Amino acid sequence: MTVKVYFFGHFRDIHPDGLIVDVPVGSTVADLARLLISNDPRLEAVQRICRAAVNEEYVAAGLQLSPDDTVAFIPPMSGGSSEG
Amino acid sequence: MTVKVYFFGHFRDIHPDGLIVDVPVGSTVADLARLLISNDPRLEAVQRICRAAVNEEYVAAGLQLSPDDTVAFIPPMSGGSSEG
Amino acid sequence: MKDEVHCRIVSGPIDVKALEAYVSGPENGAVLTFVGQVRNHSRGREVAWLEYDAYVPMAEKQISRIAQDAGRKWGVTVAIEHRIGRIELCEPSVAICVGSPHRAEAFEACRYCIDTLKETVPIWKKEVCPDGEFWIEGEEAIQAK
Amino acid sequence: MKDEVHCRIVSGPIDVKALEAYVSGPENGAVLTFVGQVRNHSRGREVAWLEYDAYVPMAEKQISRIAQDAGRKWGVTVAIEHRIGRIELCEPSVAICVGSPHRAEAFEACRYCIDTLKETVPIWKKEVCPDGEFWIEGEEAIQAK
Repeated sequence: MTVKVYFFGHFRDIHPDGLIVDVPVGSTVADLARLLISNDPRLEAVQRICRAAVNEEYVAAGLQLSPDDTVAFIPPMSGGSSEG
Repeated sequence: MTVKVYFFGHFRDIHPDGLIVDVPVGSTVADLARLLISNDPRLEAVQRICRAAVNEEYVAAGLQLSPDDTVAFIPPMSGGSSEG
Repeated sequence: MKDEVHCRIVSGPIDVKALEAYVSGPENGAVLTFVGQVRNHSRGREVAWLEYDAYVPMAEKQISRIAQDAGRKWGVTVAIEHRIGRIELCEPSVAICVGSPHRAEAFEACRYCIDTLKETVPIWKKEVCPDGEFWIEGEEAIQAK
Repeated sequence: MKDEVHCRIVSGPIDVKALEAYVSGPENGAVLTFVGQVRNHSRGREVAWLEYDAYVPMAEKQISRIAQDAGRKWGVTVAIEHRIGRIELCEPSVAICVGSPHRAEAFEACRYCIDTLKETVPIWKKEVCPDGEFWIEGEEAIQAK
């Protein structure tokens, strides 16, 4: 099955428009992250620093994906560093 | 000696422009309030509910007045009752 | 922060944008603006409009002191205007703008300014209602003449 | 309070006046407006301008939820806009307006909204500085490509 994957922050510089990824049925968000990293070491930090969202809601890494899910890897937000 | 006296809140309806009052040398703010009330019972609540300011600073009722002082009797403020 | 403050009692509309501009600056990442405006009800009474009165010179002195104290304590820039005279429903009676590098200090300082203003600055309002006019003095509403 | 909220991610200037108008009403005596604007420095680096990026559909959903939660908890009306794209120094990147019958709830709700927004809404900024461009991710500043 395929899922749509979006990246943000400095990861978006690598994949500005996201990716469509083919994963085995039954894969979890963590499985997807490991697959992405094994294909592209520049994404190594995705698993370490990002939270995941599926279909625009935060989820745990153990969540099993469904076909056509939209997965987003959400780096830490910017907080209040250069405005209020 | 004379002092200038200002009233606010509903007391200002009685004396919109204030009064110039002749008081004995050595009078305190409390003496002035008692004098005002003895001359006009409508001002009875002045001593009970108002704080006093002399020359635009809050003072204790025991403060001795000086010639040409400006005394204001300050009722409780309106607080936040019909705006924020 | 600026060492100066902008604090005025005004008898016409408050220019909130001008106050915000006063406290904005390239070093201030947060601008917090409190506006108090006239409500249509008070303690169960319908309010048609308000009339504010102040002991103007003392009120301006007190407001400036509050703004300066807040500026020093939190390192922020403060502008305050309070309007007097007749004020219609939904019109601002008071505006407090605080500019600060960070938001925590802006919230603390703005809250301090409005709370202290309401407690200590000699300004009173008269509520003009269908059933009469009332001076609001603390918790009391006293029929006006 | 209104049951609806006004919450948007926008790519042009934020119309703060329109947000204030949205939350004003004859029953609301207090209107509190938080504006976050771009500062000229960050962690010792000079900042020329900022570029904001967001996961737009999720960000709008999250911001609306924050505004609705605040509205229910404090009985207030909330409007929020966050701008994305290039934003110059001193221009607002985010504005939060809260209208409330009383000021205490306005301060609580506004603080809740901006703190929760910064923690949970998927929006990032890239600081464009004389010595390079940096994505700000939590406490990290990561050189952009």
